[in-house]
Amino acid sequence: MKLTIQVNEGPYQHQSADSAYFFTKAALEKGHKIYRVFFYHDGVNNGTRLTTPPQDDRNIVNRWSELAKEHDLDMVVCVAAAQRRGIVDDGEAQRNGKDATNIADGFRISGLGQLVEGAIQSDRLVVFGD
Amino acid sequence: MKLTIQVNEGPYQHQSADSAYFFTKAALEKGHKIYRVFFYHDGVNNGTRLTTPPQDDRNIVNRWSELAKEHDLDMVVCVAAAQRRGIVDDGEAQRNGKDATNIADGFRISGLGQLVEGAIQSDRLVVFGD
Amino acid sequence: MAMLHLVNKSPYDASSLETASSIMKGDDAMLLIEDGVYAAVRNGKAAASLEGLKVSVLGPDLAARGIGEDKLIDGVTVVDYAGFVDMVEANDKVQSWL
Amino acid sequence: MAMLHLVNKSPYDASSLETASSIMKGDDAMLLIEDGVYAAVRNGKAAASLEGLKVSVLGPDLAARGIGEDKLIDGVTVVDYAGFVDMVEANDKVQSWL
Amino acid sequence: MSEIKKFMYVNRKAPYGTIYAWEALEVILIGAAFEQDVSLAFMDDGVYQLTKGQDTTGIGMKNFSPTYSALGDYEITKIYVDKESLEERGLSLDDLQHLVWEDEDEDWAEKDSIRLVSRTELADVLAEQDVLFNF
Amino acid sequence: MSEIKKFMYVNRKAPYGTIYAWEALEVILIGAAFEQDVSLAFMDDGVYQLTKGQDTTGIGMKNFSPTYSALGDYEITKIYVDKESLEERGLSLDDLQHLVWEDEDEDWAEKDSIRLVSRTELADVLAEQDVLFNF
Repeated sequence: MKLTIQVNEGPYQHQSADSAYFFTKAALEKGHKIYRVFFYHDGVNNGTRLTTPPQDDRNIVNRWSELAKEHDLDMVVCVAAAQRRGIVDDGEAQRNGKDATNIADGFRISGLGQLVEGAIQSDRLVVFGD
Repeated sequence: MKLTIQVNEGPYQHQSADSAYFFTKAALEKGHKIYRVFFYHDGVNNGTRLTTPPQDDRNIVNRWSELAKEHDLDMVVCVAAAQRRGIVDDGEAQRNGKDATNIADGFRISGLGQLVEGAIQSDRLVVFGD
Repeated sequence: MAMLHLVNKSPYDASSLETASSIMKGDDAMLLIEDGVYAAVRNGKAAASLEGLKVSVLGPDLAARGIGEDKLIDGVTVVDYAGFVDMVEANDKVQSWL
Repeated sequence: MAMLHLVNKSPYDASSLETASSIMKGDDAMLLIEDGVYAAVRNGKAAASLEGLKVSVLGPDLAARGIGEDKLIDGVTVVDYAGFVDMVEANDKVQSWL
Repeated sequence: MSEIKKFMYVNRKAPYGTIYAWEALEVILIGAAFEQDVSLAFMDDGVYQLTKGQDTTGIGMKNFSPTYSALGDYEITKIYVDKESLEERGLSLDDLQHLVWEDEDEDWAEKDSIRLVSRTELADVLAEQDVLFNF
Repeated sequence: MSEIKKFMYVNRKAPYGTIYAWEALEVILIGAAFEQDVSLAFMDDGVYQLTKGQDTTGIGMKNFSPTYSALGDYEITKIYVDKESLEERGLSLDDLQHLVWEDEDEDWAEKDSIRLVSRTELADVLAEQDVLFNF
């Protein structure tokens, strides 16, 4: 089946960010197609490359980046949610006059339409949040 | 009285980040002393300068920065929580090999001891969170 | 050693109001803020948990949610942020039931 | 048109389990994940809400919380993440009771 | 894939305490452009989103409640409100905004958008959907 | 300001579902260096933090439950557990870790750290404190 995954919470604060990752990974391992992973609400914070978790802890952001690379995942960070919370790529930095970017490898910033379109194109929408 | 304020949630997702601001402002207006504002858990995300909220919405980060400037507030972002969530100043960037910083004016990154010391030195600890 | 109990969650979604009521003692005060204000609506099921307790509600949070003060149970005081600060001062310590 | 109900909150802190049970119909399935797994502990008060429902629990979340499978109410199935994916496939749609 | 899907937005959170209600509305408004068969459900604390007379000046947030009355213009005309959630909270339909839409097929007659349903009826409505958006 | 304060950490959240339990422990451990009069309370879902046999390999998170048994070494010896919270959840003391501390004044005799209290007794303990940390 074809899936769109929605992630509503940022890394470390709620387990839902972890659950989304393990579910996505398991779906891929079973041969399902991930049409898109959409990061909404605080979920956009999964897309920052500036985290430095403790040595003995998992690296949530890198885990997503690696999974995306391996499986050519489309990982979309909602632009409206990202602007509120400070997730920035080159284009956003330029548009909003920011002097730095923080987006991680494999994530792209785009509109909410990508979530709706994902829900239309996929067989299932699965939401992880709090 | 002397107060330490703890902020547990990031901007926009939970009202507690707003409540903490309005409470702090009201306390200052009544002539109380704010010994420290301590940002913990997702609260550290209040300290990013990369947010661009919609024109018709409040700017939570700037509001804190301005209040801090006006009243010489000590606004501390917990270093352990900040590392997990990607809030970075120059020192942290250097230490952790990050190629960008995102900390906003008026915030400084320091240890959890600052929260405990704040609780010892203050007459009241007031926690805003979820 | 009176204590201020801060409740910021809807009593219909979270257990914090119930816990706060079970811990409150004689001189303690409760302040409902954010989604916690819904507890004080007169005809709501949760109102019963407030019986016999000294309860205040944060006015700005009430107004934002479209709840008129005439809808509140009797005996509840409405305060603004300055009143919130006064309550923190009037009690020896604060427990936020997060 | 069977539906998968995902519950990820403790039934002792949040209302989502209760709501999910009230919406569940004949063929629907419920999967307890994260703090939702506590609902399936045999002697807990919340276990009653699961009576008569088709309920599964995510094993990794159960183990993390130190709850042995012998502590669960009868009839509950323990699945891993692969089983979670199968449940999503076996039902027509998913409702996450956030 | 060009078939029309039955989209249901399930709203269960109070406004302002968290951003979910507002960010749900943002999805709903953008989703309207995709011309699916859209319904909204308000249950549990979600019913609070529709209260009349919201005034956010004291908390410095944008009052987004007027947006609900614009939903009719986006051809969102099926708004289910859970009766039991209202009653438990001491509210009635009178406490909610009066949401309407204009029926093109009946000379733009104004019709009620809100459908007050029991929990059982709501379960039936949810069962009929293709996709559930959860807030 | 060098007087010793009565510090109480109130733990009300389950572990792993959110980070609060773990980040609370981080404060508790660092706070121990400040030599205040420290107590911990576990109530509501907080009692789940102390369960035996936690195994987080399947969720990729660090298992922080062994840290609780180190609290005695930090001279944290007063750990209040709310009896009603345990019972409601179908748990008993047997399901929790056995936490102990060694009493220097009694030739390092091993003593129980956990004090099982009723809700009323817990209210009394909270009332005696100077500062409450809320998690």
